[in-house]
Amino acid sequence: MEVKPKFLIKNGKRLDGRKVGEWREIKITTGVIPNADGSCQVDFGKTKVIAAVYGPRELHPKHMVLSDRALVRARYDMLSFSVEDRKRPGPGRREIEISKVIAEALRSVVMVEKFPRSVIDVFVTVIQADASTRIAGLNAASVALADAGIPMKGLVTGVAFGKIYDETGKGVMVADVFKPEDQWGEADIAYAKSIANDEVVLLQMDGDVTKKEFLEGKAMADKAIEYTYQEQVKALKAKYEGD
Amino acid sequence: MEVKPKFLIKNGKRLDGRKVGEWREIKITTGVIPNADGSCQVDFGKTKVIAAVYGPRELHPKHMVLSDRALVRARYDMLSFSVEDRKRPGPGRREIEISKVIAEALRSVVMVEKFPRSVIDVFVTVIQADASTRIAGLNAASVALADAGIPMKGLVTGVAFGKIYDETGKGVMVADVFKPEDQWGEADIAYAKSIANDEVVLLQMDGDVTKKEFLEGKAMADKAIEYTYQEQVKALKAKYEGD
Amino acid sequence: MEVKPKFLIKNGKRLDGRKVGEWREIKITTGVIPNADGSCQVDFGKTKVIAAVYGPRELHPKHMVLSDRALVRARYDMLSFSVEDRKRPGPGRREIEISKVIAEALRSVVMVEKFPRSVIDVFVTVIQADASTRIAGLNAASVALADAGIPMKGLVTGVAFGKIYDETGKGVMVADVFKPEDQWGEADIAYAKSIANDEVVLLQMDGDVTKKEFLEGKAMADKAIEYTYQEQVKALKAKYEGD
Amino acid sequence: MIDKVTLKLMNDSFKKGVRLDGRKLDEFRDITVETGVISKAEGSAMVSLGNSKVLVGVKVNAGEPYSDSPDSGVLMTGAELTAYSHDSFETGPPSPAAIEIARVVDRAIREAKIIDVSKLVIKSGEKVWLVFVDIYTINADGNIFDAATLGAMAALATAKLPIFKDGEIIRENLKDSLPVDGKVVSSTFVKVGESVLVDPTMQEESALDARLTIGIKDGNIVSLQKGGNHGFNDQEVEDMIDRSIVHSKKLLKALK
Amino acid sequence: MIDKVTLKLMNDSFKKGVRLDGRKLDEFRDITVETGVISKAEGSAMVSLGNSKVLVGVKVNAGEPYSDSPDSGVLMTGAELTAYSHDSFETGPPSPAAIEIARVVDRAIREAKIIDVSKLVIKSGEKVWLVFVDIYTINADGNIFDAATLGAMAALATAKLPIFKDGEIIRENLKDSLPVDGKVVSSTFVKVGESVLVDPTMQEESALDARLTIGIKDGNIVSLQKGGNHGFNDQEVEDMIDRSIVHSKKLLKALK
Amino acid sequence: MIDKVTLKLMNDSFKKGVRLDGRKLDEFRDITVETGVISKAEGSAMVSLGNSKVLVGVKVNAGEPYSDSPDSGVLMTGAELTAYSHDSFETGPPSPAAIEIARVVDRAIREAKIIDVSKLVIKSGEKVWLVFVDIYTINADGNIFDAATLGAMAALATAKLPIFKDGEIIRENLKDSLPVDGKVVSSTFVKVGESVLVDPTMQEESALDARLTIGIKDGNIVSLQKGGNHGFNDQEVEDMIDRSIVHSKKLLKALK
Repeated sequence: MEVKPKFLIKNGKRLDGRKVGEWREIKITTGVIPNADGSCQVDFGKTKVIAAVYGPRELHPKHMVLSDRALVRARYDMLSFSVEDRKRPGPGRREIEISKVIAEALRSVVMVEKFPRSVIDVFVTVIQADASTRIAGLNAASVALADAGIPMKGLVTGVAFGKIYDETGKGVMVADVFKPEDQWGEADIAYAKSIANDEVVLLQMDGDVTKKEFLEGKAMADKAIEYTYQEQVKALKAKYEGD
Repeated sequence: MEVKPKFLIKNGKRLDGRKVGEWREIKITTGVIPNADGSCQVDFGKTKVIAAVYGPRELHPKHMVLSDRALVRARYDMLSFSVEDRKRPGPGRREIEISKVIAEALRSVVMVEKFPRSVIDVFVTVIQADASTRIAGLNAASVALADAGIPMKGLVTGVAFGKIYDETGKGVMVADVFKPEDQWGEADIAYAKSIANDEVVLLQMDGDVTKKEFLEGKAMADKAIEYTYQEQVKALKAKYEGD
Repeated sequence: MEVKPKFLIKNGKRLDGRKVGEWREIKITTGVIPNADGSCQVDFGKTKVIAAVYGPRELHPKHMVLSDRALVRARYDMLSFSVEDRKRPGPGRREIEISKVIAEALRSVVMVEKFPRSVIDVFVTVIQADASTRIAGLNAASVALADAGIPMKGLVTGVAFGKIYDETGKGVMVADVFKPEDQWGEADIAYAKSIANDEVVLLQMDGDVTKKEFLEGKAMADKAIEYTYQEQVKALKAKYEGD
Repeated sequence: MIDKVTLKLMNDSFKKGVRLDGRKLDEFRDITVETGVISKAEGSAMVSLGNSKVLVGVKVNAGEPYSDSPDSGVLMTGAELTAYSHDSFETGPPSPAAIEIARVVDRAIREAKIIDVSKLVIKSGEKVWLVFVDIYTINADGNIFDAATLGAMAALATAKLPIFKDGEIIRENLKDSLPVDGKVVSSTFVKVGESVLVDPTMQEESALDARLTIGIKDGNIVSLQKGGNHGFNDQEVEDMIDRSIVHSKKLLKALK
Repeated sequence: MIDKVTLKLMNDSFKKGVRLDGRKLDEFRDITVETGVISKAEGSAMVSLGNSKVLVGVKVNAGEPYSDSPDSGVLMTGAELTAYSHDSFETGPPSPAAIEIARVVDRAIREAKIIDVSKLVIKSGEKVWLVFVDIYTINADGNIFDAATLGAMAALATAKLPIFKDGEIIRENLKDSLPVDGKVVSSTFVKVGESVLVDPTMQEESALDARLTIGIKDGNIVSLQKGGNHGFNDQEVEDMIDRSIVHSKKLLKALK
Repeated sequence: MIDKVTLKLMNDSFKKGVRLDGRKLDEFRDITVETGVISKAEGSAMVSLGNSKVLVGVKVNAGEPYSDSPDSGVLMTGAELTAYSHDSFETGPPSPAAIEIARVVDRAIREAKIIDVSKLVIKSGEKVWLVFVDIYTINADGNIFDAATLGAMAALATAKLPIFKDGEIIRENLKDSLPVDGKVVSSTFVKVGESVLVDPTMQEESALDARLTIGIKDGNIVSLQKGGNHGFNDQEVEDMIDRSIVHSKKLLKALK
């Protein structure tokens, strides 16, 4: 049992040395699963997630087939040893919920009408968890879809933000929360956009914030999203230049 | 852990004041679930059960389809908080058995040959349990089927009966057992008839009775059934008059 | 908790009095399940296993159908009371693995091309377990298939062999291991042949042996297999003569 | 379901008081009960009822009592209509039909107070004996209800009670029997058209309109279970009770 | 999914600021909350939101704490979109939609610190109270999120705490309430075409492009959950937050 | 299953002693083993065997021993043929193929006595270390058996043992290693037509008639598992044993 630290930010410095709006090192690599039609690994600091895309392919069972478009399915899961306490294999309630919001976010950009009656399967797997795994996974999934050559209106890009207490107990908004901030902080907000559509496509919150705090954190996250988006684009370009 | 009482009937008065052949207050209401094709709530004292009917409708999976008649399916379940100790969600072995006998009892009156290849789904849900839940549920299901306009040869009507010990330890037959009588009594007999067909359509017993006792209890229950049947008819009439 | 014995063989005599290459009493009976198309019980000492064959018959679900041959399925399971500690009903991981290797071994002899699009179901049930249950089951399954009149290239016949320590702690190879030898011995090798094809069709090992020991044990088992094969043939003949 | 030609043949025959296998309407098939057939089980019995064969075993484990009955052992009854015992049965979790059989056998034993659960306590509130009765069909040819009840009764009546010593269960060289007292048996009737038959075959069951299983102990009714998509009239119910009391005497003899 | 004719009708109507049931875009349906409806539950509430009816019950059991929080009781929230509450719902394990509802309600209660779990400890590290909040749809006509939150809140606020004495749980004649403090409510918005509506009916939900549920306590945001296959722009998000704060006052009144 | 044209190509090539990827029949693909890749795991390894990539992690928890071995820790091995590692694999509970892999790896480790389970006891009969070895395919291109064994071996050999103190598990700054001694490796052969090949690709596996996996430790056989719908003759079995002993030396080098 870990002990709750006295503060999560002090003199504007977070436990890992970052400033409020600063994000962890981001590393994006395509083609990590050669068998997949598209794949991508995203590292947000120690959080490491891989996404694989198979499809468009035939859909079973038949009663799920959509006659006018492709079904985009997502399955988020964690390796049993990606977390401190071993996770039992197979998706639980948390994983089912996250799979749902990831699939919905991706559907906002995939041109599903191009592939009626088929399925596009997106597998998001957490290799190592240090908070923000769903957002890292969504970023990876979006690049993996592009890597698979699926026509898209644009990428989906996200960065979590949160509220953490400082040495005086006051709440401070920060971008890209990591584990201790997620665990002990006052709010954790998963947030992703479609830059092309200028839309919020994923938004989930645990915590307690005022409207002002929410907007302040969101603005920080938007800057981190801009950077992350460029990294996504770079990774895709690197692949095509490498080809 | 509750303590077994010294007697369940004394001087002809049961723990809740009823006489041997007396039944609890019966309340029957139709239309409690507007979305359903038919629905009904039956209260036997503190036992409260609702039934909903959907159908005739298309049946999946196809291999269950009956080419010459409708399939009548029943699903009996209890809300987790309808009983003293929380019931785990989802039907267990007890619920599966009860669903089977309820479905069989209803099939004796539904004119299934009118709707070949379809299914009539009956959902029986215990909202609050104070014994006799399957019988209350069967009464509700039968009214819900009529409320749904399904052609029937008649209603199915039941009242449980049982054997309880008096202050001298002697067994006494009673109609419409409630929780303490079910829990501590010597026999609990679930019993239902089709009055139109003059047939026993549900009969299940736990306990120990002589043939004579059985027939004596059954005669009591028949009187309670006659009353319950009138209440069922009244509830259906009230609905049509209300229309 | 049983205590590990000091030796499993002493002066060439095993705990049940057998010599190294000696097998337990083998009893093979056909027709033990009249409803089945073919059936057989094999007793290896106190190990008792029955096999039933149904088929060729129609295969559900359709997506498993093989267009050019029959599917041979096997399901190995144990009665809950066939072992010291009650086994939970339903196949676990061990049973699933054994079912797989039994099915594969049987496919090597069944003329599956004679019955395209159908299934041949083989059920192997351990009635009482005293080691070598999968091998006894495979022997029974092979006879049950013949009893069902399924065209085969020959029978499948197996005998387990193992390595047990003597009073000096030295390992000794033996044929047809029984429970204490399985539990406390140094190696247990499930082994079966198709005599007609001169092929090893099942081979599984737990333990630690040299190549020399393996070949020595295998040679012993081959003798026991020859005897068992004759018993299989006798049982089948007895049936046809009895007809 | 049964085809119409066979159904007509059956009904014509029943009207003459004879069944397709030659039995009278109120006649059981031959019964044999063999106990002690599985040495790994604390108790076991193989029952043949005509071509129906049912194997029942009893295992006794140590475990926790239910929190609302700290001074009682626990009886648990399971049944499987095994896929190898009939072409129409499937693998997978127990079907509603199998669950019904297990629960009806369980109730008969429980309500007839065959096992004295108060004698199955190792340490009050902490450790009691759990008695598992597991029923498997080996060959299914109708009336598994009555065969299963006979098998459960015979397996329990001959079962040994393990010894709990120093945290371990000893199952060898046991002398004490399970605390079993009295015997319950059941008779199952089916109505086909206008006729009521006892101890139906699988073929007769496939034609049934209604079914009633009656458990009897010492001439008293200890369990009832009606099945089937149609009903019985009052007179039929009364008659079946009378007949089940008569049959119970022969069934008890089969238990020795 | 909704047919194109109805969808056009809807969108035309929304442009005039009116919904097919006559409501304004930013108007909730009638709300009633009845508590204490199930005497077997420690707390219960039946919520009607227009034609949507949701029944929520609270049961409190004694059990082990999580190993990483030995001095906290445990809150567990489940939801079922029951097959009897709408033609399109199916039996079986909870659907992703039902799991989402349960988790969103759970987070709102948890993050708003409605229950003081530190007061639910019977014996540190060994025995704590487990609070089960179970949500059932009785009739489903849209916006189960907000009805479920209201029901959970009302059931918890009126729930009694059992007594643990001599190893047993006493549930009769209880006086103490669950340690509940404060109230959280949620407002759910959907975007259909260009319009944003609060408290959608089932018909409106079948046409939605995006959905947002906002939990509010004391004017602060305590939970957010976006759904749907399309997005909201920044202005829409800001507007919905403002409106949810306004709606929260009316919703709190419905809780009395 | 493989198409007939490719199968003929394969067989023609095999007769010349060459495989479609240019390897000799008795030649393994390139092997790399990287350990310590997952910092949250007590031990971990990523193994590449040609295009097959397998990730193995070890987690160590405290738990109860089995009642029949109160003084032993527990080893549990799981494997998943993940849906993201090959187009033909599906989500859901482990397939028979995945279960077989897990059990074969487990037996090799267990029978080679790689882990000294007697050193994994925290308190006799009450608390022991449970060692979970979990195997995931990241990219599946044949011979997962041997890659999984290498990965499990490498992950175990580099795993740390947590500390149990005051009822809590400490996983930081660990010094002690798991009590691992010796190394086991396996070689898998498949027979296609008349040819026997080591370390098959997915394409070669789809054409196999028979398969044999041989686990070797210190030149001894510690596990065997045959698969496939056809058999091997005696000479082939003997040859594979000889070859597996030779291969084991190279495989051990890959483990460093």
